Amino acid sequence: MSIHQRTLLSLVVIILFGGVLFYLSTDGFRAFTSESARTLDLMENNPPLPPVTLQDSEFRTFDLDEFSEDKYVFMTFMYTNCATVCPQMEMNMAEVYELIPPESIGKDIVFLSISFDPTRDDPETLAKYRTYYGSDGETWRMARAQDQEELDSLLHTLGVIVIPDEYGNFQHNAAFYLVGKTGRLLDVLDFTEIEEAAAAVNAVLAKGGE
Amino acid sequence: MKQAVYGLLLYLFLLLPPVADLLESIMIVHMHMQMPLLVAAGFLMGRFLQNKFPLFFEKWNHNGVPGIVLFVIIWSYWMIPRAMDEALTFQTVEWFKFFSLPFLAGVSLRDSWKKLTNAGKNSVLIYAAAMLLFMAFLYIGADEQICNNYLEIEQQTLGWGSLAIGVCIVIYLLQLLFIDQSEFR
Amino acid sequence: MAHALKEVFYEKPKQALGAHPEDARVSLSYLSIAFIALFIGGVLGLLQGLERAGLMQLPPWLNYYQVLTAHGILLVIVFTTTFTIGYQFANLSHSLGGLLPKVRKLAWTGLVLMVIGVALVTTTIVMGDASVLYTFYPPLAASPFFYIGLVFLVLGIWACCFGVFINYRHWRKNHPGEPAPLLAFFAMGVFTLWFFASLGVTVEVLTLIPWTLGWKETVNVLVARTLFWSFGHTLVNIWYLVATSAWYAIVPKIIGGKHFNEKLIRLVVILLVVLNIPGGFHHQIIDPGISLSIKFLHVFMSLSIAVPSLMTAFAMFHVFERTGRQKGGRGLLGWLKKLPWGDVRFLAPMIAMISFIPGGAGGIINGSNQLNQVIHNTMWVVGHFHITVGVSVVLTFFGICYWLVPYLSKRTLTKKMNKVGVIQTIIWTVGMAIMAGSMHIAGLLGDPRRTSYTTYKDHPDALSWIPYEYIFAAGATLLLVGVIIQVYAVFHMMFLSPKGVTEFPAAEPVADAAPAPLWTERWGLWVVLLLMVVAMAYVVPIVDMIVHAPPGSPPIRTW
Amino acid sequence: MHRLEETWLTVSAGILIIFMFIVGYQTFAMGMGPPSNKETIDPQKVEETAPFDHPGVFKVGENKYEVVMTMEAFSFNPDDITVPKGAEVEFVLTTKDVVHGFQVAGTNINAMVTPGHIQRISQTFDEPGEYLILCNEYCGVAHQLMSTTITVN
Repeated sequence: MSIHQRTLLSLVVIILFGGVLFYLSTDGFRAFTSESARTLDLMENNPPLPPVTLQDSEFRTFDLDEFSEDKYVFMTFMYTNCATVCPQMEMNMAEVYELIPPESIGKDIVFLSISFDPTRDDPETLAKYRTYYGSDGETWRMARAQDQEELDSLLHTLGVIVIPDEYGNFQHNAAFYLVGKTGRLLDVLDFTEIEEAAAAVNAVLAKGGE
Repeated sequence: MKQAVYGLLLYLFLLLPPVADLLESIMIVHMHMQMPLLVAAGFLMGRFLQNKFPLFFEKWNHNGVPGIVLFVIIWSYWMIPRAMDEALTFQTVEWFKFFSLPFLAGVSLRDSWKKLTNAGKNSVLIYAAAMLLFMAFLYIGADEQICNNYLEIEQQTLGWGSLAIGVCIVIYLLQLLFIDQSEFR
Repeated sequence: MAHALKEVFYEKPKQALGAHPEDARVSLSYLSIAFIALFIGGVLGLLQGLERAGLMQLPPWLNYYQVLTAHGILLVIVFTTTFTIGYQFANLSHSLGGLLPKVRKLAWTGLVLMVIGVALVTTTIVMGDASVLYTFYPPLAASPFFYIGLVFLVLGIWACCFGVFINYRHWRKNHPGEPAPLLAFFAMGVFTLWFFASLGVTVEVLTLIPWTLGWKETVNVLVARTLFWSFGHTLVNIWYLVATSAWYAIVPKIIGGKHFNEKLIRLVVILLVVLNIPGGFHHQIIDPGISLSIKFLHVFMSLSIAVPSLMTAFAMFHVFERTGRQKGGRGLLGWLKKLPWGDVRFLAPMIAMISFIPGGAGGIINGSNQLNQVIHNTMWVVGHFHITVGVSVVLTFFGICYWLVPYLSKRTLTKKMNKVGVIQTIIWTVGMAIMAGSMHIAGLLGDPRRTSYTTYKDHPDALSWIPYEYIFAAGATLLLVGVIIQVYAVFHMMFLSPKGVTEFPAAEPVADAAPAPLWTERWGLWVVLLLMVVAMAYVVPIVDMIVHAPPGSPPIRTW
Repeated sequence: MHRLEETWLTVSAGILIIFMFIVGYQTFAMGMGPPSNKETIDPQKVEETAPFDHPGVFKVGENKYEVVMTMEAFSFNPDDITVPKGAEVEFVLTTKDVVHGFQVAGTNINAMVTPGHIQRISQTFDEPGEYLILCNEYCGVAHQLMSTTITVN
């Protein structure tokens, strides 16, 4: 082999290696950020939600699977002190709520906003916060998970990352989660695309079943 | 040879868990300090490998192009936001970081840089500047989190930092253009 | 052959300066301003010392804080800057074979701009419109003319910077393959650092001007402080670099030796230029709003300057020992006796160098997290910079005068004047030792800096500081005597000493030395590295300060 | 000669690294870092903003006190405060106007208080006595009069 052939060969090997490295580490050039990898993974694996006990704005304590029995759940994770993304997300959630056929609401699908800041978001706070977005407290509940372990397990399953910062706020990722009737995650939706999210939910509702 | 020892010392220092933790706790330090230092450690240790296996490098990296391509691939790989995130969440990816940056990127940079023609060197610098400016655009402009393990402010900081380094490289390239480099040889 | 070339190299420029009396005039003008500023600043220093100790009361129209502001600006900014320019331009003219006419014009322009600037600044201070100290931390707001004066000062410095860059570049173009003379290399380092150091403070001042004029309501206090110290501490290191230029390139010649390995000297210059600007953050170690990890990073960046400093210490003592032994010094320390202790041109910089040992040690204390908290804003800090600036730098400057001034004015240094110089050096050293020493102790006991005479309602702690303040005043008195002698000596050598030829004592390398490597001349690269280090240091905290900025502060006048 | 240079440089770099280790250990492992609180406040609305709308000394736990204090040219509010011996006191500080310095002579309490920022610093007072609190950053014409005391008994 001449020196040029050898150089060419090693170049080809290196480029192949690079291609494989990039392909494998981005799930086939589909996910360049952990966030997209996370959604991709969630949608492919449909993980079941772990059991979690919640307390809502009306001081009711209930289990998540009991609340969602035989219904779809449209879910978000937030905290009321949030000044950035949460208000936007809840506002959009309210719009999605409007776009769902009213006869389905409460029967086929329920809405749920879960706070990951249980110390500050007590039922009184949630009751006030609920009114800003027109949540009725029944078919769209706002609740906190008081047991930190259960909360962590839920957040972990859904890949929700919450990092407290130095200013008493949280840095967190945001999305709409659609949970199926059997308590498995069905879809993760972009919270900024209201119509798309509503359409996706309606399609699932129209199909019925799992 | 002595520099290989210094490189090894630097490498071991960077491997120390408290040092690694501190450097990884700030996004910009993770990307623009720990990673370059790992490359530097490999760069210094490269001398040892060059002396040990002179034939290998001569045979397979004759004109420096394969080596520099390997360097560019590894460096670009670690610029992917997800790779950085996963280095923090998956142990194997972390190990890969501590292996690939010094031994794949650093060593090949060492062996290739001097072999490259001026045009080759400049292309690498132009690529680096373009990459950094693109990252700056991405990170400063993003209104959502790109890396899940870091705060958004850190992401913005990283963006501005990348912009600064990118601009520095551009300034360097410009002065190459305007100042006759043969003066210094 | 190489040796012969070197001969020409060092001989020719010497004549060149002779051919350019205009260059000498530039330098002499700057030096004159420097020593007038030193005189006024020194007088103000004594007034301050006396008032601080309660030995004297200043009239209401010239209160302590006005005096303090003027003392700071005249000495810390005007004296050091104008001296440096005078000295560095003489070096440049000597080693590059004369200044270009346009560079000379730039130097004169710089002088005019600086005079306008100083006039504006001092007028506002005297009128009582700018008692903001030389750090002018907002939201203390001086008269807009104070800041406009500062802009003129900076513009003056920039004119000189561009002059140096143009002359250096011109020489490089015409001398392919040759490394620039060592002194010119130093000048390049000094002015490069100056230019980049002043960018931050310029941005600060340009935001303060519309704010004091009322066009802008508020200002971000923390960003302003950060920008100030990006300049403030670099300025210190600029003086230090100027002083080292004399230590490395002049002192060996005066003691009859050769300079150290040029490659290492150049490396020290490059390191000082590249690493310097982030040093300023240790002035903000106990500020709120900057996270601990950033402060820790900056402790490292501040202290990394220790490495080139220790290299300098090593190199200088090597040169002294080599020269002393060549002159027949024996034993472990016998070479010390062979050094020309009676020659003020050696004695002054030598004491300056020695004082850098306690000065540097104090610097390490100031620069580190927890220790800084003990002494921050106490008299300790004042003691520290009177040792570093007042001795290490200023005494080197004084030593330089005894050959530079006669050389420029075509006169000679007489035996008598040498003796005056030696006496002056001793007075200065003793004065500073007394004053700075007692300041260090008082600082450790908690005595705050920048504070007029006070007993804090006769609190026992405060009363225990007073005796030390008497010692400050005693030291300050000696120092004023020193200032007067020095100013007398400088103007005597400028106008009255006997006519004659004084040699420019530029040291030469040892006979078999390798020429300086040409890669050290890649200033483009050094500047890029400097910018990268600045980016490393400043991007994170500044972005944080701007993104998490509190509502700003309006201008406030509390005096 | 060459060897000497290298040894010297290695030693100086080594000292630097060891020093950084000590400083880092003290800062991060022992919690002895300098005051670096990052909360912010509108400097023009200090009086309306909690907790500075009610400055004072508050007992917050078993021998733990919080001193909420505002500084302005040329006074401290509250002034002449008293705490019991052995109390762990956290000072929560802000300024209504210019930059001030908060120093308690004879202790390690020393912090800058810049407008727009809330500074926090803690100290346990084991020795009884009347400590002098003073402003150590120039703040105006009567800067030298800006002081108060903290009495420990």
